[in-house]
Formats: sequence, C-alpha cells, structure tokens
Amino acid sequence: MDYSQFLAMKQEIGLLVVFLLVFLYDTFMPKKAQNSLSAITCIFFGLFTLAGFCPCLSYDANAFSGMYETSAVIVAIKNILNVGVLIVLIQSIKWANSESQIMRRGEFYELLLVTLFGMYLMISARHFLLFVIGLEAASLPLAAMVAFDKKQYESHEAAVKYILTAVFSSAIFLMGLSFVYGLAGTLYFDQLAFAVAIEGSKSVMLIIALIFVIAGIGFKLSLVPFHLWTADVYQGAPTSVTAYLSVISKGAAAFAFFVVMAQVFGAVYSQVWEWMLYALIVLTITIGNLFALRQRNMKRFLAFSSISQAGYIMLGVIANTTGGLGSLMYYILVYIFSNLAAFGVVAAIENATGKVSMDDYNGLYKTNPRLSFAMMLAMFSLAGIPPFAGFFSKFFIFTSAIEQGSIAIYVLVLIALINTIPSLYYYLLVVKAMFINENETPIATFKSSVSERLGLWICVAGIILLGIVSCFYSSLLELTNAM
Amino acid sequence: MESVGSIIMYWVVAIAIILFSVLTVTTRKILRSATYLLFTLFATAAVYFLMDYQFLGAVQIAVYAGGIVVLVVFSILLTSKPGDKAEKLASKKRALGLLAAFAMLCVSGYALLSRCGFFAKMPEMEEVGMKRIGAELLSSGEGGMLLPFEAISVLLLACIIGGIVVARKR
Amino acid sequence: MDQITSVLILALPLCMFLLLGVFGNKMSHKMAGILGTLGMGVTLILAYSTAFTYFFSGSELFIDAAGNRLQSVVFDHTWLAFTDNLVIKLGFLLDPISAMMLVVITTISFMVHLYSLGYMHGETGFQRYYAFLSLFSFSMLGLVVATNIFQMYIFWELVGASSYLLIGFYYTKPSAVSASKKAFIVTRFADLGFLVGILILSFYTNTFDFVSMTSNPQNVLASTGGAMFMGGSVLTWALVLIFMGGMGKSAMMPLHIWLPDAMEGPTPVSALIHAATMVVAGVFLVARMFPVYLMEVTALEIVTWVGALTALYAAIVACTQVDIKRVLAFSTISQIAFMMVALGVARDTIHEGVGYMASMFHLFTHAMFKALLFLGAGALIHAVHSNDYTSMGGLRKYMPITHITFLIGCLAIAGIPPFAGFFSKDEILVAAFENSPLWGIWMTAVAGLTAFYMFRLYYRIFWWNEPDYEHHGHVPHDAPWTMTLPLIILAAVSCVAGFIPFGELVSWNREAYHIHLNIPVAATSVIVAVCAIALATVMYRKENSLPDKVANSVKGLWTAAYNRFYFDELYLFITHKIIFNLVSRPIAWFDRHIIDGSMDMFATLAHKASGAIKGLQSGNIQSYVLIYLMGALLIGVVTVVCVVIL
Amino acid sequence: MDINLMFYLIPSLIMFCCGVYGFITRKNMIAILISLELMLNAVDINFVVFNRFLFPGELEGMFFTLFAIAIAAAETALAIAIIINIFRVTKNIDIRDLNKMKF
Amino acid sequence: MFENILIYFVVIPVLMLGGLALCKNIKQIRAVAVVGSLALVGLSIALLLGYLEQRAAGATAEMLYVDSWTWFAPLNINLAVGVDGISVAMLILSAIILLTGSFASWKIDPLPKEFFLWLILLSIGVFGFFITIDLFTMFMFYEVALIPMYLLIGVWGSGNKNYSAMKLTLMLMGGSAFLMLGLIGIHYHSAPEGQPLTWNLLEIAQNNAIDRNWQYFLFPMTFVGFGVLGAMFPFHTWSPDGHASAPTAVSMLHAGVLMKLGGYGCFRVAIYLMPEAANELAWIFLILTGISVVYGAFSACVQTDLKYINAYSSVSHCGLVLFAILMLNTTAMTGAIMQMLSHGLMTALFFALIGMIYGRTHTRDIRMMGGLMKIMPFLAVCYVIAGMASLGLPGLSGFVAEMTIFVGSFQHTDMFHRVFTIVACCSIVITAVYILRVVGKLLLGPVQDKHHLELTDATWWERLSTITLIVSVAAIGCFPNFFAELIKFTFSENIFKVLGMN
Repeated sequence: MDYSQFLAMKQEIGLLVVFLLVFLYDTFMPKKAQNSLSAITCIFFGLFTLAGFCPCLSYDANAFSGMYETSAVIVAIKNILNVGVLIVLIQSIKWANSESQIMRRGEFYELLLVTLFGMYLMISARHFLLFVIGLEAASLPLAAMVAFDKKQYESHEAAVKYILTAVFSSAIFLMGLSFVYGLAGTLYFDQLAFAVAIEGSKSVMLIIALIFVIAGIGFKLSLVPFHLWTADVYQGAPTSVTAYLSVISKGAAAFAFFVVMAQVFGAVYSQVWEWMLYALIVLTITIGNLFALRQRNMKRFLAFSSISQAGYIMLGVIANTTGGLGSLMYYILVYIFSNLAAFGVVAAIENATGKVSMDDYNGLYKTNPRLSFAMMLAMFSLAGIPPFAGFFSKFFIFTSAIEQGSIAIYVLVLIALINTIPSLYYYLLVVKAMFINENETPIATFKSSVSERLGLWICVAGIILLGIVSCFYSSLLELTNAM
Repeated sequence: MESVGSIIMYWVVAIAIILFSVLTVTTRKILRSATYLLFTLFATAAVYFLMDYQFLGAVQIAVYAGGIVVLVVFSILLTSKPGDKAEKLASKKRALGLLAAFAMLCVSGYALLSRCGFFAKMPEMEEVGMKRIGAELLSSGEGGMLLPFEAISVLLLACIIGGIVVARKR
Repeated sequence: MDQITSVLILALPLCMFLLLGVFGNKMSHKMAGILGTLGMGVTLILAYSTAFTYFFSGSELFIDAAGNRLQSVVFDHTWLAFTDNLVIKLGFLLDPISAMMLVVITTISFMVHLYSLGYMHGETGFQRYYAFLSLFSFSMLGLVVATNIFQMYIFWELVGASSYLLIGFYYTKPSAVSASKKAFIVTRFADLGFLVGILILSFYTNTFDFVSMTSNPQNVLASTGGAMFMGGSVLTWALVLIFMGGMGKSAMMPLHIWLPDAMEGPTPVSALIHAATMVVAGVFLVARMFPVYLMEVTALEIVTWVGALTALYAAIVACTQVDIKRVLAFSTISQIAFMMVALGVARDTIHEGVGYMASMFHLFTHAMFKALLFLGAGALIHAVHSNDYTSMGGLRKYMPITHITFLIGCLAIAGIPPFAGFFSKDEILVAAFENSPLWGIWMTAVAGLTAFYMFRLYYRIFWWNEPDYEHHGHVPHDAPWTMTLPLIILAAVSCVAGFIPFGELVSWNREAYHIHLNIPVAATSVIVAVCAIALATVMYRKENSLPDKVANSVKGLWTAAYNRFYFDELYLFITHKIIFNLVSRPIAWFDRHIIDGSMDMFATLAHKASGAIKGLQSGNIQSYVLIYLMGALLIGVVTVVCVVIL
Repeated sequence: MDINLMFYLIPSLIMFCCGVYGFITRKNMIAILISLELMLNAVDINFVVFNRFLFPGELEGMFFTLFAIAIAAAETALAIAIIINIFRVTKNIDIRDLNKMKF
Repeated sequence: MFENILIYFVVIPVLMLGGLALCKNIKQIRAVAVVGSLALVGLSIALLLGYLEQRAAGATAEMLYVDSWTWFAPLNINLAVGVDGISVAMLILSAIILLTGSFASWKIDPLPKEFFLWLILLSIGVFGFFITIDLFTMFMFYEVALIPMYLLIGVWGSGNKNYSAMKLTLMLMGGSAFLMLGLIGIHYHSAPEGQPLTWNLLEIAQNNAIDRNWQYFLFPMTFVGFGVLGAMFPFHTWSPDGHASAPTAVSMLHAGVLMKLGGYGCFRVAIYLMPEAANELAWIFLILTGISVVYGAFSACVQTDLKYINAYSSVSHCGLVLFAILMLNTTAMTGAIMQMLSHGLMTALFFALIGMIYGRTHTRDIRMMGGLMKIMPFLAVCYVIAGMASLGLPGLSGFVAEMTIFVGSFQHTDMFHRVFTIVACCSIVITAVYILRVVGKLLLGPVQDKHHLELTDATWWERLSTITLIVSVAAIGCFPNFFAELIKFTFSENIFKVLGMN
C-alpha cells in the first residue's frame, strides 16, 4: 500500500477537509455557534476555492497506476466548478437559514460537498470503476438534496423521479460498461483507448456499448431523449438545488463526457460517436427549445433552457479538439454565471414571495429594477447577446466546432444557430414580462438579503466581464492547447 | 467437455435466473415479487460460485440477499396493507414494456452474438483466495482498488447522511 | 457674353425662390410680389441682353465666318461625375433655340408676375405663390440652357415639381390636389421613358453632352453598333423613349390627360406653365436632339403620328368644352401637336429642314398669343368668378380691353394674317405638305377646326346672350392695370411677331435662310380658317338653337368628344382598377399573408410542435425511461446500420 | 455440449430485460425498485462472467461487481428512504400518482 | 489605443452611458444626450476633415486610421479599426441621426433614462460596426445594435408593439444566425494553408484564399445574413411592423442607420471578401432585390398607416441599395452608398415627422387626417420636402443617389442586368404615386377632423431636428460630387479586383 499516492489528489483531499470541517462544526458545535454555519461553510469553501488557483496545483500527475489523473487543465476545470459551487453556496444562504431548512442545512452542505467530490472523481478518473463511483457520488446524494423541501410535495415527487431514473440510467450505463469490459478486459482509460482502436468502428458491440455509455452520461447532462426527468426534478427541487443541478452537475458531467469520449473512444470519433452526438445535439437543442417555448413556471422554463444549453455545450465535445475543450470550459464558466444569475433572481423572488410563475414577473421592473436588470442580463447572456459573456462563449464554441471543417458540421452549427431564434424568443419573454407587460399587482418591492445580492453581483460581474475581458478565454485556451 | 454435474448445475441456475426474473416482474403480489427477487439473487450467487468467485458469492448473499431484500421487504410491509394486489395491467402498458424489453433484448443480444469471442469456453483459473482479494483491493498498483475503496466510503457516508436527512421526520 | 450674366439669369430666380420660400411668411404680400416681379424683371433684362448679344453681336463666339451660328457653352461645371465620361454638368448652352427660349420664358414669366400682382391680390399664400413662380422660372431657364441631357432631365423634373406645386396651389380644394397629383404622376411616368432613353443613349454614346451628340450624330449612330432590341434599333428605342418624356410634358396623346385638369391652378400659372413654357419643353427636347433624331427616321415618323393624332383629337375635343380654360388647354395641346408634327415632318433633305424652323417659330408665337389668351381668360374669370362660358356672354361691352386683346389672340391662333400665328402655322403646313400631302391636308383641317373652336369660344364669351350680371351682385369690368398691361403688351407682340425673320435666326443646322411664303398653302389655310370663323359666327354670334341641333345630329361623337373620348375614365380604370386593385392590393395582401404569413407560420409551427410533443413530458417516469431506452436503442441501431452494415 | 460465455450472458441479459419490463409496467414504486435491482444484478453477472471467461488472470470485473453491489445497496437504501418519505406524505406509493408536475 | 480618433466613436457613447446612469432628472438626461451626440457629430466631421486631408496628402491605402489591438489572442481576434470613405460617410450619417433622434425624443415618456440608455447602446453598436474591420468585432457590434431594439420598441412603442418587437428581433437574429456561420466559415478559409487564420477584413481580402466552392456556400450565408437587415425580399416583413410600432427616435435610428448596416455589411463582407461568388451568384440576389424595389413600392401604394407606407418605401429604397451593390461596378456601388446616406437621412426625416404628427393627432391613419398643411404648416412643408426627396426631386439627395445607381447599373454589359435596371427604374413612378397619395390625403385638401384645428405646429426642438435633416438632405442633393468622390475613391481599387476577374 502506497498512501503517498493520495498526495497527488490535493484538491480532493482539500475538499474532504472542508467537508469534514463542516461536518464536525455542524455536529459538535454548540447551538449558538450554529447560526454562523452557512457563513463558515462559505468561508471555508471560499478559501478552498482560492487555494485552487494556487499555481502549485497545476502539475501533471498520475496516481494509482493511471487510475487518477490531474493536470493544469483538470485543476482549471475543478476551479470552474468550485467558483460555481461557491456562488451556489452564497445564494443558498437565505434559503438554508429559512425556518424550514435550518435544522437540515448542515446536511445540505455536506451532501453538496460530497456530490462535488463525486464530480471531481468523474473528472479525474481514468478508470471506469472510479468513474462510476464518482458518478454515483455525484447523483445519489443529490436525490436526497432534491427531497430537502419537506413541506413541498413536489420536492418528494421530484426526488422519487430523480432517484429512480438515475438508477435506471446508471444500470444502462453499467450495462454499457460491462460490454466495454467484455471487449477490452480492462477499465483503465488508456488501455481501453488502445483496445477501442484495435476493435475499430465496425464492431456492433462497441457501438451498442458506446450508446449505453453516452446514455448514462447523457442522463446527467439531460441530453434529449435522456432528459425527460429534468423539468420535473428542477421544478420540484428547492431552487438552490435546482441551480446546483442545472449548473454544476451538468458542467461536471460535460467535462467528464468530454474526457470519456475523447480519451476512451477517440479512435472511433469520426465513424461512430460524432454522428451519435450529431443526432443528440440536434435533438437536444431543438426539443429543449420547443419545450421551453410554452413554459410559464420559471424553474421549468430554466430547466428546458438548460437542456438546450446542454446541446450547445455538446458542440464543444463534438469538436473533439483541445480548442473544443477550451471553448467547452469557457462555455461552462459563462453558463455557470449566467444561469446562476437567473436562478439567483428566481430564488430571491421565491424566498421573498413564493412566486415562480413567469406571469408573476409582469411589471417587475417597476418594483424591483435591480433584480429585473440582473435577470435581463442573465437572459441576454444565455441567449448569446453581446456584449455579455454568453455571446462570446457561444461564438467560440461554434468556432471551435466548425474548426473540424466538414460540411456536416457547418450544417449542424447552422441548425444550432437557427435554434438560437426560438431560444431568444423565450428568453425575451422573460424580459418582456419584467419590462413590458403591465401588471396591476406586481411583486411588491422587497429587499433581498445580503447574500443574495452578493451572489447576484458576482454573477452580473461575471456576465459582463467574462466576455469583454479576453484573458479568461485566452488563458483557458492556452491551457488546453498546451495539453 | 465439462462434468455433467456442472452442466446440470448450470441449467438449474440458468433456468432459475430466467424463471425467477420473469416471475419477479410479473407476479401481482408485491411481497411475492420480493421473494422471487431473493431467489434470483440466490441464483446469481450460484453463478458466482460456478465462476469460482466464492467471496463474491458470499458478498452477494450477505449484502444483496441478506441486506437489500430485507430492506425491501421491510419497506413493503411498511407501505402496503397485507393482501394488497396489483390490479391487472393495462394491455397498452404491458405492450410498451414488452416492446422495450424485447428491443433491449434484441439489440444487446445481437451485439453480444456478433462477437465470436464471446463463445469462449471457461478457461482454467487458479482459485482466487481471500489473500489475493485483500491485497489487490488495497493496492495502489496496477489493478489495485485502493482509491475506489476509499472513494466508495465517501459515497456510502453521503448516502447515509442523505438517507437520514430524508428519513428524518422534520 | 460673360459668365456672370448667365449665372445670374439662373441664380436670380433661384435666390428669389429661396428668399420668398424661407422668409416669405415674414413679408407682406405687396413686398413679396414686388420683390418677385423685380427679380423677374432683372432676369428679363439679362435674358434679353443675352439673346440680343447672341443673335446680333456678330461676335465670333456666336457666329462663324460662313454666317452659321454656333453653339456656345458659356460655362459647364461638373456637378456629379458618374464615370470619367458620364458626367452631369451644370452649364449654360447658348444657341439659337435656347436664346429664343430665354426670351420667351422671361417675357411670359415677367408678364405673369406682373399680372399676378393684380390677379392674386389678397390670396392667402401669396408669398408662396411668388416663390413657386420663381422656382418655376429658375427650372425652366435651367432646362433650356442645359448643356447635357442629364441637366435637362434634372430641370425637367424640377419644372414638373414646380408645376405640381402651382397646380395644387389651392391645396384645400380636393380637385386641385388631385389635378396636381395627376399632372405629376403622368409626367413622371413619361419621365421614366425619358430616363430609360437617357440610360440607353448614354450607354452607347458614353456621353450626356448635347453638343458632342448633335454635332456628330453619325457617331451616335455608329456607337450603337447596329444593336437591335425587340425589332427596333436601340437608337430608335432610345429616341422614342426620350420622346416619351416629351410626350408627357407636352401633353401628347395619350399622356395628355393631366393638362386639362391642370387648369385647376391659378390662371396666370396656366398661362405661364401650361400654355407658354413648360408644355413646350417636349418640343424643345426633340428640337434639341433633332440631329440625332434625323439619324432614325422611324423615330421622327412616330413623332409625326403622335403629333398629328393629338392635334386632331385635341381640336375636336376643344369644340365641345364649356370651360373656357379647358378649351384653351385643348387648344394648347393641339397647337403643341402642331409643333411636334412640324418637327416630325422635318428632314434635313427637304427644304432646308423648314419644319424645324417652323416648329420653333410656332413655339415662339404660340407662347405669346396663348399666354395672351390665358391671361385674358384670367381677367374674365376674375371678373365673372366662373370658368364656364355659360355664365358669360356679351362681355365686349363691359371689358373692352380684354375683348380686343382676346380677339387678337383668337385671330392669331386662327392663322389670320397678319397676326403672328398665320406666319408660323403657314410654315408648319408648308413643311407638312413637303413631307407628304396627307399631313398637309390633315394639318390644314386641324387648323380650320382651331379657328372654329376659338371663335366659338370668342363669340360665346363676348357676344351670344348676356346673362343678368346685376342680379349676380356685381357688374364685370376691366381688370386693374397690372393685369391689362400684360394683355396689351402680349397683344402687341402677337400682332407683330410674325414679321420677325425667324429663319435668319433659327434653323436646324443654324444656317440662316429666308422664309418665303408659300402662297398656295397660305391661301388655302387662310380660306379654311375664314370659313371656319364664318361658321362659328353663324352658330354662336347670337343665342340660337343651332349649336344644340348640330350637337344632337352627331350626338355620339359630340358626347364622346365632350367627355374627351373617355381618356380620363380609361386612366382611372387603369390606375384604380388595375394598378391599385389588381397589382398593389394583391401585392400588399401577398406581403401580409403569404410572405409575412410564412414568417409567422414558423412561429406558429414551433408553437404547434411544442404543443404536439408536450405529451412526452407526461410526468410519468415509466414513459420517461421508455423513451430514454428506446431513444438510446434507436440511435444505437441506426448507427449500427449506418456504420457496420452499410 | 459446452457451456460457453454466451450461456451466461443471455440469462443475464434476460434478467436485465425483465428489469426493464418491470420498471416500465409496475405501478408500485417498490416493485420498480425491485426491477432496478434485477437490472443491476444482471450487470454484475456480466462483469463476473466476462472476467471469468475472458480474462481469468485478473480480478477487475469481480471487483467491479463487488463495488457495484455496494453502490446498489446504497442506492436502494436511499431510494427506499425517499419512497417511504413520499408514502408518509401521500399514503400511497403508486407511481402513476407521481404526475403532479408535467408538461 | 486612445490616440486613434476612431476609438472615440465608441468611447463617447460609453461615457454617455455612464453619464446617463448618473442622471437624476430629464433635463440632465437631455443634456447628456445632446452634448454627447453633438460631440459625435463634431467627431465625425473632424474625422471627415482628417480623412480628406490625408487623402489630399496622397495617402493611397485602402483604409486610413488603421489600427489593431489584440483581444482574443489565441483566435487571433483583434479590435481592428480603420475607415475608408464609405465608413466615414456612414459615421457622419449615424451621428447626425443620433443627434436628431435625441431631439425627436425630447419628451419621451415613460422612463426617459432607460430609453436613452438603450438608444445609446444601440448607437455603440452602430458606430462600432462602422469603425471595425475585424469580422468578429464587427459581428459583435452588429448584434449589440440589434438587441436594444426589442426593448425600445417593446417598452416605448405603440400599437401591436409586442408582436412587432418580437418579430423584428427574431427575424434579425435569424439573419445573424446565417451571418455568424458565414463569418466563422470565412475565418477558417481566411488564409492559405499553413498561414495563421485571421478575422481581419483587409488581410482576408489580401490573402484572397477563400476557395471558390466555399465562396458559393459562404457568400449566400453572409449576404442573406446582412440582407435581412437590409430588408431584402422576402425577409423584409419585420420592417413594416417594426417601424410601425417603434417610437420615433427608434424608427429614425433603425431605418436611418441600422438598415444601412445591412447594405454596408453586404458590401464590406459578402462582396468584398468573396468577389468571385458575388460575381457568379449576383443574379439570384439581383432578382430578389429587384423584386424588393418594385414590390415595396407597390405595397406602399395601398397602405393607410403612415409608418407602414414609409416602411414599405424603405423596403423599396433599401432594395435599391442592395441591388446596386450587386451590380459590382464603381458607379452603381457609389450610388448604393449614396442611396444609403440619402435614404438614411430622408427616412429619418420621415419618421421624425410622422412621430411629430402622431404625437399631435394620435393617429397615423391617413384616412383620419387631412389638410394638415393648414394646421401645422411647418411640419407639412417638411413632409413635402421629405416626400420630394424620396421621390427623387433633383436638388435633394434621393435624386442623385438613384440616378447614380441607375446610370451605374445600366453600364453593366449584360442585358439581364440592364433589363433589371429598367425594372428598378419603374419604382420612381410608383414612388411618386404613393408619396403624392400621402401628401394629398394627409396634408392637402380640407381639414378632416375638426379637433385637429386646435393642434399646434412644431416646437423648437422638433424644428431643430427636422431642419438639420433637411439641410443634410439638401446638402447631398446639391453637392453630390463631394460625397461621390469621397466614396468612389475607395471603390475604384476594390472593384477593379472584382471586375478584373471577369
């Protein structure tokens, strides 16, 4: 046994330390000190996030004989997720300290950190067993988190739907894995890549295994047709959890997906999974948009919007280049800020008034101009309107997808681009509701809490700066190009 | 040519797996369903024994049959009144279920059958002793499972916490 | 001839326009009127001196050693360069016809300015009126001195616009508004032809310049390289299209319909624009391009036909109208058609191109006597407050000056010697007979009709039966001096203008030659005219039932002519029924429902599709996983089929 | 007759398909859970027999199954907790009633 | 970075945004708007003078004031700026219309601050678009200019504003979807094998490396993409509805400047970078634009809403712009740019006047009004002048632009092109029909509605706004050669390249 190998996993260990600190604080501190639990967690996690940017972490390492890998890019990916989680944590303070949640908030933070740990594993895993454990660690505790809102029936319903479909999809995923194992006799990524290359694209077994694997991860990414749970779960889950699900969980899955696709199945890219992804992307973007068109519940609406966003994210995967990974990372970074801004507003309004219908947002600008402004920025960013970050991320992901250069990719990008029209439509519906529609009884002016405002400010700053300030994208691309 | 005993053993196990699986999902009494599941799991354990993975078979019986099924049975008892019976299935639903299962069967079956390598006979294997299992489980080298072992502990902890949170009344 | 004078001729009216247009509202009526008239007066003097210098100075700039007059470009500034060769220049071309036109325009314009001081007295918008008059004068002057065809087109448009503004002067009157609109659109349609003609011509010749085109018409012909389009040579097409522009402005059939309606404008305006100057622009255009037209006889024949038909048509219609201004308008159309015919029948090979000279001569004399007639009509209307001759009659006693001058005008137009019209019309008839007896006889007949309807008008106004003026409130009387003075001057000119040795001054190749009366032709035309006058005397001198009897005996023709052969109805049909209802409305409908509808359809489709697939999201996870599984399997199978099997 | 690999794979596949069928047709949530167990179990068999038949020198497949059993146990526990939870709220564990959120 | 004058076209509006954000009351807002737009007008005039000076001094480069600052280094995206005569002309146009638009929205209500914020944001897009020569930044500014329209129409518009705003935004974004693909495609073919790819227009043009087959694909993409904003048939239907619902200043800016982005882009990107495809495929778009020209005019004939009339008229006039651009010769293209200037000014004038009339009568239905000449002579006279400009009266801008286009287009040696030119010429008659119809019904004739008799004539800011525009229209109309030369110099080089291939 060589425990020194664990030292390669500095970020995981750091995360576990934060987890333990929160756990211990929650369990053993006296009731009085408990009041500051949320703040303590945010601070711990904030420190941890900051530490993640320490250049001493950016090394390439391989531990457990190739089962675990870390590199500058992977660290960057985890940092992106960390930032997102930090924002989620900040935004959720108000909710976590609400009367119905206060006795469970410790568990909320713990579960959240464990899921993040699972995502770390997914991203760093170079062995499918570890990957599966990460996947499960990233989804099973989430089911408990979805069920957190005990007073809401929807929360329970969402939890059941989530856990059952999650297990179903992981069964399918494992089925695919077993096929892969049967083909290759190993679960190490590097050896698998070898075996896949030998196997070639003409293998029925490989193709079927591949689609099962894609379906399993596609479930987390909520790609169509593996997406149907998304809206119900997003709607039922507490808004902070929904935000977490739609942003962090999805982002991590996207990275993992890229890694699996590129590293394991890279050999059959152009023959097999490029086309599978092609179909999935077209379906995801289109169906996601079509569903989003008619949603009036903000959370459901954001769910479908996030489905179609997943389609755009997949463009980075289908590019299958280092530039693609860079754009993917950038896209997710921007997506985190944009979507969290939207969820931040939704959560703030829900916490203050309990309203989540788009119709309730009518005339919001008159009463809560700042919130509406933040929401508008989020919507514009999600829709890809310059000069907000979403425009840049969309443009770059399209650019890197097209780099491959075949006419088919042009057509795919065109389809994706045309799909931005309906998506713009429904994003504008929200803007319209807030700015244009008249309402006799608009949501009354309320003062959102410091944490909510802080979270929104961070998001708004991100939306505005991430695009215009070019260093974010440039440095990400430099990182991936150096791979 | 293998021993007749093992062939007979195989057929018994195979038929048990198939039969009990089918019964599990077709019986209309939920408790029976759980029971058939138990039998299926036992049959699976038998497969492991046939494969000479005694340790795994033991785990299967202990954890799956002993743990999970008991859990399931308890929850059944908790949630349903005795004599509860599933009403008859709508034929449409059954058709859809059959369709899905059949499609899965065909596609995966075709995939499996398309591999001639999968018609391999069972090779000889030295017995997998507890010592080797233990060593490999906690090794960090090639094929070692130390990291997953540690990782799954976190997962299990999380599931415990999650379970508690969910199950707690308030 | 210095540049400054020529610039001033153009600039003065323009400045007047801007001055009166922008600051008019701040001025009193009197001030504005006097300012405008003064400006025009100065212009008149400058123009006269220019023309005098051109014709009589004998400067080598204007006449060569052989006694041929020269075309002199006084100045020519680039205004807009399309390409190196195709350049719109704004310049001042001085040659016989432009010099003549300068005289005509400034004379009539000044008369009208003067006349309007009285006629428009007290009207609201008096300043605006003078501003528009100045604008018109500027544009018209610019048109005649154009050095290139595009400059002409520019001022051509400007006179159209000023005509529009002046016809619609009484803008609260719906009839005036629609008349102005009609005038503009009809001429605009003609201008389209003009423009396309210019485009075609310039495409081949690569120049807009009149001098280079007319001095070497063979080059123009050669540059087309014999290109054909739909059976005609491109040059014919170009010339006919350019002529189409002329047809519009000069109210040739079938584009004449705007002119009678244009009488809605103030009467002095009709005198200036719709009798003397603007309407002859078409004639001027053809004359300007005449050497080029000579290259394509087909084009000239078309000109002749159009002119001849119009002359006859307008003369017949004029016999039946009751509105005195309309009679005059149709007579104008008819007389302009005379000029067109004269140009059409002119050939360089026949009689030194007498038709060209005749046309210009008639243009000159016609301007004088027609302006006279219109201004006289204005005085009458001013006195009677009606355009209809039915409310006039016996006015000779009340308005002696008007009577005499009007009579002179009538005699002039009827072609009775020694009045101006006789000489010019005689030349036209000569040219027509020279070309073909058909045209000679035709035009003589039209000349007879002219005499008839003019005297019909004359008798109905000044003789016939006298209505009860007392009963109507006031007795008609002669107008103030500002109005009578122009009448007298113009009448005097009409008396003597015929004796101007026009051939010496104007000819197609600018060579001087002598006009000699062709006695048989002159005699015939005079006899015909006298007969026609006699007939008119019999019918209209005293109130009687003869006219009605005659009208009833040819009822169909009479009604048709009275309704101007239903041209207006035809146009109404074309514009409202066809253009509006059959083209515009369907297009608008198509745009709203098909084009826009298809855009909306995308949206509707998206919503429909959204509604159609909402069943997928049934809320039941069993169907979710079913779709999940079937989707995965489907993609897998399709991939297998595509990759492995195919 | 030789017992080859396929002899084990097919029953396991059938077991998996039974799980699928059960998931789609059963209305009791716990029955669905049971179906899921069948599916997971089938996957386990796959791993094991692949390991045994094709790669007898290694233990990767077996370990995978070992871990999968653990994961399955955790899943089941959590799922049952959630199901019990919903039973508390609605006194009903019919999956068809879980359709308050749709479209 | 800040020594280049061009950057101030973006900096000033950004400062204005900042200033507006600090404003407390309407007076301050107006002050910021007017001072800022005056500064922009001054800047554009300074640019014009500087540009002419450099040209006079013998600068023969295609673009002047060229500069480039790295932005996204890995993708070689730069903030590259540079202007030629066309951009200078467009910048002046934009500045003038922004200024007059600010005057026209003197009394905007409600939320004046937000209104101006969005308006200025829009103008950032416009100015940015005209100064950049980098495809990416160009596209970015293009989209920046589009999106504020939604709120400007949605919040401050009238009538069926929600529908119109949405339609306008979605259709224009649809166009930009094609555009984005086209631009990325161009980028990937911007340099020969082995050389670094670029987004810089000048470099791409110099490399001339876009394969002919790719041009056939990318040219339609970009042309249609920009064409949608240029109201090309059949993608023009956003224009009538959008303009009809938009508030005055927005209509002015949108029809006056934003639609010019389309024509400018078609030239600057589609034709300039892909001349071969332009040459081969021009006929398809010629047919479409030719249809636009006539079709828009005919549609305008039967409309009863003033703004619809003007919007369809814009379709016709902007169609002429694209039509002329596709003729691929110096004269026609010069005409196209002049038409852009001219249409921009006069349509802004139209919309300003319509807005002012609407603000008084509260109707835009010409059947409900009449005889306004008597009631509000100033506005009516201005309307007549605008109408005259629109139908091509010499001395006003419409004439010179149209004539340049017609003469230029007719110089094409191909019969097809010339026949289509004649078809396009027909529009001048139809234009006269609908303009005079409006003038006749709206301004002339007896007063239709007795209540209108109490209405007042223009206020000083309205007068200022309209007079500025009229003077500009007349300036182009009277001294066209100045503008023609400004524009033409740029073309001769580029077009030479295009025609040289024939």
